[in-house]
Amino acid sequence: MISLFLSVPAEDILARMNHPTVIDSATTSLLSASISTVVATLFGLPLAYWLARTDGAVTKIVLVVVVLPLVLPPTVVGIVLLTVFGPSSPLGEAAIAAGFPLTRSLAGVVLAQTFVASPFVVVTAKAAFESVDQTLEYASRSLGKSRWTTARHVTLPLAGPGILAGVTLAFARAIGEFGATMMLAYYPRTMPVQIWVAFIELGLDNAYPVAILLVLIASTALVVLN
Amino acid sequence: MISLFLSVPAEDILARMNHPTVIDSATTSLLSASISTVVATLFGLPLAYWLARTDGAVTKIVLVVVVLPLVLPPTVVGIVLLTVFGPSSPLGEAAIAAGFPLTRSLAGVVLAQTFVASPFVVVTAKAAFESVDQTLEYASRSLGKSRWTTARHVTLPLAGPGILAGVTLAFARAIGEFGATMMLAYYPRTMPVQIWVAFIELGLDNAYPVAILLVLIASTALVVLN
Amino acid sequence: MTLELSRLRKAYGQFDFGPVDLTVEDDVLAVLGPSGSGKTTLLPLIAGITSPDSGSIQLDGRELVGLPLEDRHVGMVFQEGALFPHMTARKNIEYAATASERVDELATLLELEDVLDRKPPTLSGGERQRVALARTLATDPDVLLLDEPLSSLDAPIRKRLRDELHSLFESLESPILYVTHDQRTATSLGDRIALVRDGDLEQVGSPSTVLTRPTSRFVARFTGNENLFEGTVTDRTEDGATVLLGDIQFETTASDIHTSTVTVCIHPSRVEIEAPYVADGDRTANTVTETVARWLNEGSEYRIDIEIEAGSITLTANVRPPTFERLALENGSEVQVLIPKESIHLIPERE
Amino acid sequence: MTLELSRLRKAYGQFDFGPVDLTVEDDVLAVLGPSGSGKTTLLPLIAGITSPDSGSIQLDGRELVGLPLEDRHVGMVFQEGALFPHMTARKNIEYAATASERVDELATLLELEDVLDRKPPTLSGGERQRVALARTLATDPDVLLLDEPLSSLDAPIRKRLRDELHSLFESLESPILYVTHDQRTATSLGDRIALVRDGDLEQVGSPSTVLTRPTSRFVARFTGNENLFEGTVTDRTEDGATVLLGDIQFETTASDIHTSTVTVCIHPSRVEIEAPYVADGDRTANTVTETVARWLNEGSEYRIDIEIEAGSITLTANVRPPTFERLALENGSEVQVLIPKESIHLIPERE
Repeated sequence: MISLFLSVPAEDILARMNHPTVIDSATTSLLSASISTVVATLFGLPLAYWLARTDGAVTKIVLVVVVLPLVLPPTVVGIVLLTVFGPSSPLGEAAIAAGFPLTRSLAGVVLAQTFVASPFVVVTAKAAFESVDQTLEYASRSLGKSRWTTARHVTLPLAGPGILAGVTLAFARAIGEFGATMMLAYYPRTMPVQIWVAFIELGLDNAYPVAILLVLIASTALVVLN
Repeated sequence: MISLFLSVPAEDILARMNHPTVIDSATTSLLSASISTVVATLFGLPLAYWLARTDGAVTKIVLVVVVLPLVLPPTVVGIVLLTVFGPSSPLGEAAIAAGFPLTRSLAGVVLAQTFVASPFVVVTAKAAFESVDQTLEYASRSLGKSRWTTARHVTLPLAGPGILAGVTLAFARAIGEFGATMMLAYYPRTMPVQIWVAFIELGLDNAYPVAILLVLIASTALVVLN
Repeated sequence: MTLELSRLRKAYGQFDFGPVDLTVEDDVLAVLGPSGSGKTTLLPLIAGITSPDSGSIQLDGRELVGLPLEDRHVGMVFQEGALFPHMTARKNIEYAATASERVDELATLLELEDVLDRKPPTLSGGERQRVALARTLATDPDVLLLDEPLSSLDAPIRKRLRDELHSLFESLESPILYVTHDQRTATSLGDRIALVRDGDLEQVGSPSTVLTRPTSRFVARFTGNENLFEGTVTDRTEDGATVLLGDIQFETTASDIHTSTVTVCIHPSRVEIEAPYVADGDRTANTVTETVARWLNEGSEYRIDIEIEAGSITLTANVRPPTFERLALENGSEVQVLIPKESIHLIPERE
Repeated sequence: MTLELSRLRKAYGQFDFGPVDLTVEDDVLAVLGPSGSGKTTLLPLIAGITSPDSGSIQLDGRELVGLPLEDRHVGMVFQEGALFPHMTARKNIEYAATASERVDELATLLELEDVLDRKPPTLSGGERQRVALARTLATDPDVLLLDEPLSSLDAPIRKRLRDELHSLFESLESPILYVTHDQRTATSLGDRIALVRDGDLEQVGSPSTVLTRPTSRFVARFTGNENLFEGTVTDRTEDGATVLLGDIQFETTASDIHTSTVTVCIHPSRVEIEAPYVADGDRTANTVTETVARWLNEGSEYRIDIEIEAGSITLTANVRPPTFERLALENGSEVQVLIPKESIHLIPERE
């Protein structure tokens, strides 16, 4: 890590960071990762709460499905997504007809990132919800408070730190996604793809600026969210 | 996932699976992922035990360093590894001189995979060790048993299932590694890389056989280890 | 208010709770039982945390089964308090209170003024339980359920809070159920005691009935009665029954005994010890002279084991320290054992 | 064997344990204290689980501080047993045993034959503690440490296991330290009791000394003595001191009292209650006639609160159920209170 920052003179890096490809990829990455994180959180939180508070075979199966993207190789994820959302799939065709292509577009990037980032939200938030003693929820409801009031005043505040950690991890995973994005949306280029392109076309030295910027953005997100 | 298996006729797939590039990539992936998992386990277990049983600032810093590869984008990992082990680095030069190049070689693949897979062993095994009540270790030692006997007869058997889960996850992550492998060791091709190459050069249909084989191998590993 | 449970049943895997029938009016029912007896199943059923498999729970005729927790108006004080850790004591009570004056009123009643601005983790065990109680009372519940609120407290604080609860319960006009595994707490707080065994109510009655007239060996043992012997009824008159314990005849006031084999049950606190050959005065009691086999200082009383019938029966007596010292008891001391007729209770053998 | 602690100290953040000096020979020392007093700090220090900041722990002259756990020959029975959950009861004991005959020997001694092949999660609380005890005894430790082994058990099992421990301890020839928060357990099992408060030993002595002659209000309160009043010494003679409690004079046998302000300490089990105007016989005691303010059935005894001096002093007495019934006590009953001279203990005010 430290070697990353020491390997090239600082002014050199700063100069190259102004290059339009770098700025474009940074914009794409920030935008797509933010959307992916929001989407993953919106769908992931209720799911995580349900998983944390329910037992049974169905819960277990759902959990396995949710965790799958965590262990699936990124290129396989890409293939799966292409098969379902690709231009030759019914869904993909419909989307193209509607002028909203799901591959080689920001939508494609978001799709890939959401797919790989969601499990982090679900798994971490589930653990956070489970760490909240259910007795506290019963206590709140026995005081005459509805499920919703209980969730808002008791469960969420107590699970907050854990959920935030999950959201942060999801953002970090989304902004770093490479394999599935490569296959689903080579354009618009995200930063990890840009690193690869710069490395292949111009050599290691030219990949440094984007890499440094990516690490900085990711770390900033980690710091801001925690 | 299911779409993956339904999208191409079965005999077609079987025929293409015999193709030498498929077999070669499968061999490379299996071999490298196995070596990476063993290496990660050998170094990860003692580290995890130490992390689980020690408190303090040093422990926290080490933990952050260990977890870093989990959130680092794969292409950045690739760049970091290239900077440290690449042909133009002192270490890389020495290795080449010794006839054992660390990039574009099986060693490079193992390097990339170990780097990304190790955190899974450490984090999961740490949790498994922590779930073993330390009182049981004290009880064993107060019965006159050494630390080593205690670890072998009390701690390891009780932490076993958790450790195994971590090793399995590490294997799954290793065999699926794409981003860092692409940059560090495009050759010999692992299965995720082969999927990408097949997709780029011959189209989606040609990527299916390797993808299916990869999923099968990874799932088999998950089943066998659990 | 009347809380009425009818044919209430709940199965957990192997374990069956109920069917239970129980009516609690504006008094305190102490639910006493060993761990695993199912006593902890009862309160969640009434509160609505778990649902019964069958049966009904009615509060003044209103059916509670099927209603969600929040609509039952049933207040529950949880074992460790279940305070919201991110809120101060005041916020915890305010969260539940219908009117804000109520918070200060309850804080005064339960002597909480000084700790209102502190968060639960910084409170002592006794303070936590007081806040939990205040929080529950703030909702003016129709029924009050308490789940071993004293069990994790140190003895002096437990005693003090128990006395406070005693006064508080007297001022409340609603059914109160108090679950505990401690016989002393049940006896001192309960207007009635319900003994739970293997998911069933084994005996329900006033503390003195349960203690002195247990209906089974289980109840006797669980309420601290160690003197349980197999005996044979030899004679029955209108005034009572005569029972043979080994070779010794004891007269009792027991009536309604229809089996000849009985369990003879003598509470250790009702066995009196005197120096040998001291006259008994005007009381009539069964008297034997035997030797002390063992003694144990139990703090506020001594426990004396006396061997009767050459050791085949060991009778335990609780003796106050002054008596113990006055008689200068030690192992082998000869003592006169006096057991009043009415202190011998007979449990008929179950068919 | 002699276990000797000298100037033992251990600091945990804000909390300071020690310096403690303590010698335990082949007897049982019960370490009694409220939660948070530091009593649980002591055993880990002796066992070697934690290291002291300073001081020494010597066993027959051998220094233990610095030695790892496994080389100390100190046996410890943990609170919940700490049995290895993946081994059967037999395997647990075998793991520790030096010889395999020892396993069966201990199984017989502790009545474990029937459960040897079961795993800890299927054992009852009492069985678990017996296995834990057998496992520790299997190593023939030089010192035996027990950390509240009975605290999680139900009353009847606790009582039974306590009796078994009592016999077992008498047969062992090694120093035994028994940590508990329960005054009854400490009194009945300990040859001596050490009271721990805020990390220091407040009083060490025989159970009867600690109970009847506490050196501080804390000790008195923690051993169940609620009758603590501020009094003034008015006269001192060779036979004792006279103390003024409100307007009433009490005679005591207390000597060595050098302050005029004292805490008057009367154990509730030593206050005797009689019907009014019954002659006291040949014993000399302080006598007052007052009214019952409140009574509480505590199972094997009744607790009676008597208001003295128009309610400014509330004296608590423990009364046996037969006495309670004979006197037909109720709120407002007039009773004669007898307090023997030697039952009044005076604690000098601390400077």
